[in-house]
Amino acid sequence: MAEHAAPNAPASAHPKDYHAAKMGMWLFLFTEILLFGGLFLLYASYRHRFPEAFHAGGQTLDVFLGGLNTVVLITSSLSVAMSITALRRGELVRCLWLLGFTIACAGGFMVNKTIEWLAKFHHGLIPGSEHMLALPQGQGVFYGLYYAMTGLHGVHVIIGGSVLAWVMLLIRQGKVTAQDYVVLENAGLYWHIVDLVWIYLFPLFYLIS
Amino acid sequence: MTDMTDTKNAHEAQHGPLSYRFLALVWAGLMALTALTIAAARVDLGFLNVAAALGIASAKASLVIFFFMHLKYENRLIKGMVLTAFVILAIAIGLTFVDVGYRY
Amino acid sequence: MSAPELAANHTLAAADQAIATAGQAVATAHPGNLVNAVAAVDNTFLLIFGISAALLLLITAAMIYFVIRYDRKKHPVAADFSSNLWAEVIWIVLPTLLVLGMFWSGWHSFRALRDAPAGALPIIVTARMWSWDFEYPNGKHSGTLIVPVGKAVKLSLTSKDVIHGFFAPAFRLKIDTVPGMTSHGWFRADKEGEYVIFCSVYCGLQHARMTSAIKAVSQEAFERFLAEKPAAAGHPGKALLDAKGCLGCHSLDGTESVGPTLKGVYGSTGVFVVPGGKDKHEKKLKLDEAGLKQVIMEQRPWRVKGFEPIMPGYADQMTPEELAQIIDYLKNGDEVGKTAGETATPASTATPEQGRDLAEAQGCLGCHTTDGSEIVGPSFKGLFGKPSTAKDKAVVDRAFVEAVLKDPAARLGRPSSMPAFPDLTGIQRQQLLLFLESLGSTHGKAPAMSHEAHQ
Amino acid sequence: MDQTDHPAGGLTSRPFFGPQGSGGPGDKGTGLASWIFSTDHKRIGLLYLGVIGLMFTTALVLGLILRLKLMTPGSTLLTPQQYNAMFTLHGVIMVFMVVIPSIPASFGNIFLPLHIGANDVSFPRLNNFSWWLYVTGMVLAITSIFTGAGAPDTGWTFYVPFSERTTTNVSLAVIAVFILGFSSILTGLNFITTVHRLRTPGMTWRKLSLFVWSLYATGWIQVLATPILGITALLIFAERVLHLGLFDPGRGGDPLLYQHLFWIYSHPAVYIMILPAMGVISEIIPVFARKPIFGYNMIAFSSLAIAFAGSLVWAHHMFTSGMSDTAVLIFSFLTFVVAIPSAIKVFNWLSTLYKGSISLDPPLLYALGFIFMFSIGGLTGLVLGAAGTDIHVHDTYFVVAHFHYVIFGGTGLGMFAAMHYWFPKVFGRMYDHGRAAWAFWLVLLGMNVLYFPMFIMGLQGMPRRYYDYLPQYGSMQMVSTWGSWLLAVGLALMFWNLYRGCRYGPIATRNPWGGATLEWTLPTPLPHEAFEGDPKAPEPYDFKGINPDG
Ligand code: HEA
Ligand code: HEA
Ligand code: HEC
Ligand code: CUA
Ligand SMILES: [Cu+2]
Repeated sequence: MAEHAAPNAPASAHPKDYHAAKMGMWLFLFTEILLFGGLFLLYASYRHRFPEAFHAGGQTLDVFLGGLNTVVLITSSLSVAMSITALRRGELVRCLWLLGFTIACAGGFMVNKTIEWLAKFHHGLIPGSEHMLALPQGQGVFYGLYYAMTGLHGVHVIIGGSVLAWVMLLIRQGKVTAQDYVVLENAGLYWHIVDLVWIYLFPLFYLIS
Repeated sequence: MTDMTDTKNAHEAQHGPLSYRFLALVWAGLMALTALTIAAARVDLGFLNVAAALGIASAKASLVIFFFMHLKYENRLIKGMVLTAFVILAIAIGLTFVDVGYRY
Repeated sequence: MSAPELAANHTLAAADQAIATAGQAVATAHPGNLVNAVAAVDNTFLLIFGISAALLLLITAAMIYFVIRYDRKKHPVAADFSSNLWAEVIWIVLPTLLVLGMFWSGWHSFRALRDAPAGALPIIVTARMWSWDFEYPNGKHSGTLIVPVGKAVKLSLTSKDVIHGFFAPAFRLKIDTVPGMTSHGWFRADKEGEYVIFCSVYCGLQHARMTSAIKAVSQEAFERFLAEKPAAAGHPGKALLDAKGCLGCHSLDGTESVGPTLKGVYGSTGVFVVPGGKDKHEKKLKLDEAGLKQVIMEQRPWRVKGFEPIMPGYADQMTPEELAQIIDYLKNGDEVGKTAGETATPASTATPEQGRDLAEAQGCLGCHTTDGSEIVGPSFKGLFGKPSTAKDKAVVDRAFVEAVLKDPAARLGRPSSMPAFPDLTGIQRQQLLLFLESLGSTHGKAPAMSHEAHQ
Repeated sequence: MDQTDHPAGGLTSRPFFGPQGSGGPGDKGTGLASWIFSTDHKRIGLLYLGVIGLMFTTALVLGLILRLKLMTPGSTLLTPQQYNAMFTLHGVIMVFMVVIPSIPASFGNIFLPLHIGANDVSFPRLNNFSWWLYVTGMVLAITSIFTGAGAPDTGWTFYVPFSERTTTNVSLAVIAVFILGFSSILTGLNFITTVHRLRTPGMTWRKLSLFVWSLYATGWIQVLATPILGITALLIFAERVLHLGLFDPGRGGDPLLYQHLFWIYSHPAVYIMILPAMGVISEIIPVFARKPIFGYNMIAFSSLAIAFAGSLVWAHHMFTSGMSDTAVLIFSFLTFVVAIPSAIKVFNWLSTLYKGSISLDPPLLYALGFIFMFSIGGLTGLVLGAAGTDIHVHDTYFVVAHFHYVIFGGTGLGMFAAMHYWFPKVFGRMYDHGRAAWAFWLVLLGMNVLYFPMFIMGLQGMPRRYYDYLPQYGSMQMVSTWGSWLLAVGLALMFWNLYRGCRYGPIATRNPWGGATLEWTLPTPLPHEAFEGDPKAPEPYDFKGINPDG
C-alpha cells in the first residue's frame, strides 16, 4: 500500500476529480460484467448439461447476421475511441460526426437484431409458447438463454446509444471540452463494455456448435 | 501500490490521445480475429472448437480493454481492480462447476 | 425416471464417490457400512457444541473480568501496547486447528448420511403440494412410510411441482425433493415406532401441514403390509383420492381450500376460465365421466374460475382403472357409509384390525402411539375411560371420540394440532372405535398431562 | 440558527442540519427540498437513517406479530396465507431495506469522509441518487403488498419454481429488490472511490480507521456481488412475465442453479451486513478502553479476508439441496476458513480491553453485547457449516436462531452501538446514560429469551416457515414469544431515550468520549463544511493527550 497520501480535493466546491470519475466508471463497469456474469454462469452450466441441444440450437442461428452485428459493433467501438482522440485534439466537428456514426451503428445493430428475433418468432420460437414447450429438453433452455442474453445486451445497446447522444449534446453545449473530456471517456468506456459482451456472445451462440 | 500518483502528472503527463492510425490498426486486428473465429468454427476441431472460440474472443476482448478502453495506460491500481473483477467472476463460475460438473 | 437417466445417475454417483476419496476412506474404515449415521452426526454436534461452549465461556468471562478489573476508576492509565506477535499467531493457529477438526468431523458424519449400505430397501419418494407418496419395490403406494425395523432403507426422492424437503429428524435425515431431478438418502430405524416426517422446504400455503410419518414395523408386519391389497376399508376410490394427493388440495366436506371441494362435484357444471390475453373467456363444462376425466387427467391451461392454476395433470400418474374408481366414488359416494353412521351397522362388519389399518392410513398413528408412550397426542393405549385433555375433562368414551374426530378444537375447547376427520364414514368410525377399545381402558388413573403442560 | 446561539460555543460554522446559506439568494434553507435533494453526505446519512428506521420499525412489528401467532399451535390469529406473506415481508424488508444499507448508508455516509479528512464523498450527486433509488425500491416493495393478487409469499429467498408459480405479486417485489440492489452498489462504488481519492495528505492506508477499512471491504462486496442479485431478480421477473423457462425443470431447467445465483450474492451479503458493524466495534472498544486497538493490521486485513473468502462459500446454504457431494466437501471446508478471520477479530477486541482503562458507557455496553451475541451466532454458524450437522438443522429454527443472533445481535447491536457512540456528534445533544443502560440490558435479555429457545426447537426438528407446529414445540414457542415482548419493551425504551436526548438532552461537547479520529476534532453538532483546508491525519488509536471533555 502506498505510504504517501492522497491529494485531497480543495475543501469548498466539488471540483472534477478526473481519476475518481474514471475509477467510479470502472467500478460501475465491473457491476455490468458481473450482471452478465450471472447469465454466463447459467450458460456454462447448461451447456455442460445439454451439449447436443446447444449444438442443435446454435445451428439454427444465422452466422451471417451475427457476424454482421459483430462487425457493426467493433466498428462503432473504433469510432467512439476515435471520437475521444478527436475531442482531445479539439476537432469538435469530427468528434460529433464520429459519435453520430456510433449511434447509427447502435441503431443498425438493433435493426439487425430485430430482424433476427422476428425470424425466430416467425418459426414459433416465442418464449412461453407451445412450440417452445415442445422442443427437446435443453433446447428450450438454449433459446431462453439466447433471448435473455441478447435481450439484456440489446437493452444495453439502447442505453449506450442514448448516453452517447446525451454526450453529443453536452459537447455541443460546450460542457464537455478538449480539456474536460472525462464524460465522453466514460461514455466511451460504457460503449466498449457493450462491445465486449457481444464479443463473447457471438461465438457462444452462433459459432460453438 | 501507486494508486496515488499525483493527479496532475497522472493525467497530463500520462499520454496524449491515441492516434487515429493506431486505433484503426486495433480495429483491423479485431476484424481479422473475427474472420478467424468464423473460419475456425467451420473446421471440426472437436473439443478445441470451444477453446479456440473462447481463446479468440478473449484475445479480442483484450484488444478492446487494453487499447480502446485505455487500460494499458491506466495505473496499476485500476489494472488490479479489473483483474479482481474478472477473477471473482471466474471463481464464481468455477466453483459452481464443483456442483454442476459432478452432478450432471 | 427413464432407464438411461437412471443409468446416468448411477455412473455419476460412482464418479462422485471416486472423487470424494476423503469420504471413501472414512466409509471403508467401517466395513459393511455399519456406520450409525445418527450417532456420527450427534458426535459432530457434541464436538462443535463442546468447543463452542468453552470458547463462549472464555470470551464472556474475559470480557466481564476485564471490564471490572480495569475499570477506569481503579485503573486510570491504560497500558500501552498494541500487538504481540505470539498472541496473534496463537489465535490464528488455534482456531484454524479447531475448525479443521470440526470440518473433518462434519464431513465424516455427512458421508455416513450419504453412503447407503448395499442391499438397502429401495423406496421412491414423490413429494407434491402438500402430501407425500411412497412407492415400494413391488409397486405398492402409501402415504405413510412403512419400513421394516433394523433394515436400511434407501430413498430416491423427487417432486411433482415445486421443491419440497424430506425431513426425518429422528434419523438426522433431510434431503430436498427437486422437480426434474432425483436425490438420494438413506436411514435405518433400529426401533419399532413412529417417526415424524416434515416438509422442510417452504412450498406454499400448506407447507406446515405437509407432514407424514415413518413407521418402523417388524419384518413380518412389513411383508404383510406389502402383500395387502390397498384400501381394505372404505371405497377404493376414496383411498385413491388420498393416495394421489387430491385431498391435499380438495376437501370432501364442502369446504373450499386450495381447490374447490369435491363434494357433489359429479354432475355439476364447472365454470372455467380459458386464459390467453385478449381471448380470455369462460367456458362451462359438465363434470360427468368425460368432463371429470378431462379435468383430472389433462395438464390443461383452462382453470376453474377463482382458483390458482396449480393442479397438475394426472395423465402420467393414474391408470384408467384408478380414474374410474375415483369417478365412481365422486359419483356414488360411500353408500354404505352414508347410512351406517345413523342406522346401527352390524358391528360384526367392522373389526379392530381394520381399524388399526385405518388409523395408520389416516395418519392417527403419526401422533398417537399404541404403546403408552407419547409423541404428539395422548397414547391410544388405555385411552377409554381416562379423563380427557378437553377443557371439561370429560371421560373418554365413544361419543367423545366421535366428537373429537368431527372437530377436535370444538370438542376439546382449545386449539389443537389434530386435524378434523369429518369425512370418515360410519363404518370407518366403527372400525376406529373398535380398535381403540381393543387397546384396553383405564379407570381412575391420573389424566395424561401432556396438553395441559403448555396451555 | 446563528452560530452564537448554540451554547456548545466555539462554533465556527453552522450545524449541517441547520440552514445552509447566509439567507442570501443561494440559501437552501431547511425546507424539505433542501434535504431530499441534498448532496451533503451528512444529510444523506440522516435521510438514510430516517427511512431505514421507518422500515426497521415496520419489520419489527411484523416480527412481533409472527411471534404472537406462533405462541400457540393451530391456525390462530393469522390465516396460513397471511402468515406466509408476513414472514416474507419481514425477511425482505429486514434484509434488503434494513440491515444491508444500515450502517454503511447512514453512519458510513456521515463518518467515512470525515475519518479520512474529506468534506464529502467522491460523487455527492450519485449519493443522493442512491437514496432516491432506495426510496423507489421501498415504495415499490410496499406497493407489491397491496396490489396484484396479494402480498408476495415466497420467503426472502424467492426460490424457484415456487416463486415462478405463485400468483402473488412477486414480480413487483423482485423489481424492487433489483432497484434496492442498485442503490447498494452505488453506495459501495462511492465509498471505494472516496477512500482511494479523497484521503487527506498524510492519511496513509495504515492510518485509516478500522471503520473505514471495514467499509472499504464492504464496498467491494457491494460492487462485485450485488450485480448477481440484480440478474437473479431480473431472471425471476423474466420467468414470470416472459416464461423463458430457464429454471423450469419441465424443459430441462435446473432450479438449483437459481439457488447458486441467489446465494452467490446473498452469502456475501451477510458480510455486507456484519463488516460495518465490526468496524464500529473496532472504533468503540479502543476509545472506551483508552488504549490503542490491538492487532490493527490483523483486523484491517481480516476485513479484506472476510470479504474475499466470504465470496467463496455460498453453497453452504445448499447442503441438502441435492447438489453434488463434492460441492458439499469444498463449500463446507471453505466455510470454516471464513470463520478464522472472525475469530481473529474477536480475540483482538478482547486484547484491546486487556489492561485498558475502561469506562462502561452505553456505546461500550452495546459493543460488548455485540461480541457476546455475535459469538453465539457465529459459533452456531460453525454447526451449520459442518456438513453432517447442517443436514439435521437446515431449514429449521436452528438456522432462524443463528441468523437472528448474527443479524440482530450482531449488526443490530452494532447499529445501536453506533447510534449511541455518534449520537452527540450528529445531534449535538446527549441522551440519558442510565436509561440507555437499562434499555441495553432489557434488549440483551429479550433477545436471548426470544432466540435461544429457537436453537433448542431447531435441534428437536422444528422446521422454519411453519405457521403451525406439533404441540411438542409449544412450550419453547411460548417462551420465545415472551422474549419478544421483553425485547419490544427494551427497544421502545431505547428509541424513546434517544428521541428524548435528541429533543431535550443536555448540549453535547466536542469530544465527550475522548475519541482520536478526526470527527471528534470538529464542532458538535457537525457543521456544513467540516474541514477548512486539509486536516492533519491523526493516529486513529493514539489517545495520548486526548481526554474526554468534561
Ligand atoms: C450478519 C449476518 C451473518 C453472519 C455474519 C453469518 C456468519 C456465519 N454464518 Fe450464517 N446465515 C445468515 C447470516 C449470517 N451468517 C443468514 C441470514 C442465514 C440464513 C439465510 C436463510 O436461509 O434465510 C445464514 C445461514 C447460514 C448457513 C446455512 C444454514 C442452512 O440453511 O442450512 C450456514 C452454513 O454454513 C451459515 C454459516 C455461517 C458461518 C460459518 C458464519 C461465520 O462467518 C461466523 C464466524 C464467527 C464466529 C466463528 C464467532 C466468533 C469467533 C469466536 C467466538 C472465536 C472462536 C472461533 C473459532 C475457534 C472458530 N450461516
Ligand atoms: C435485521 C434482521 C431481522 C430482525 C431484526 C428480526 C427481528 C425479529 N424476527 Fe425475524 N427474520 C429475519 C430477519 C430479522 N428478524 C429474516 C431474514 C427472516 C427469514 C424470513 C424468511 O424465512 O424468508 C426472519 C424470520 C423470522 C421468523 C421465522 C418465521 C418462520 O420461519 O416461520 C420469526 C419467528 O419467530 C422471526 C421473528 C422475529 C422477531 C420476534 C423479531 C424481533 O426482534 C422483533 C421484536 C419486535 C419489536 C421489538 C417491536 C419493537 C417495537 C418498537 C421498536 C416500536 C418502538 C418504535 C419507536 C418508538 C420508533 N423472524
Ligand atoms: C396441489 C393441489 C391439488 C391436488 C394435489 C389436486 N387438486 Fe384438484 N384442484 C386443485 C385446484 C387449485 C383446483 C381448481 C383450479 C383448477 O381447475 O385447476 C382443482 C380442481 C379440481 C376439480 C374441478 C372441481 C370443480 O369444482 O370444478 C376436480 C374434479 C379435481 N380438482 C379433482 C382432483 C383429484 C381427483 C385429485 C387427485 C387425483 C386432485 N384434484 C388433486 C388443486 C389440487
Ligand atoms: Cu412441501 Cu414444504
Ligand atoms: Cu451463508
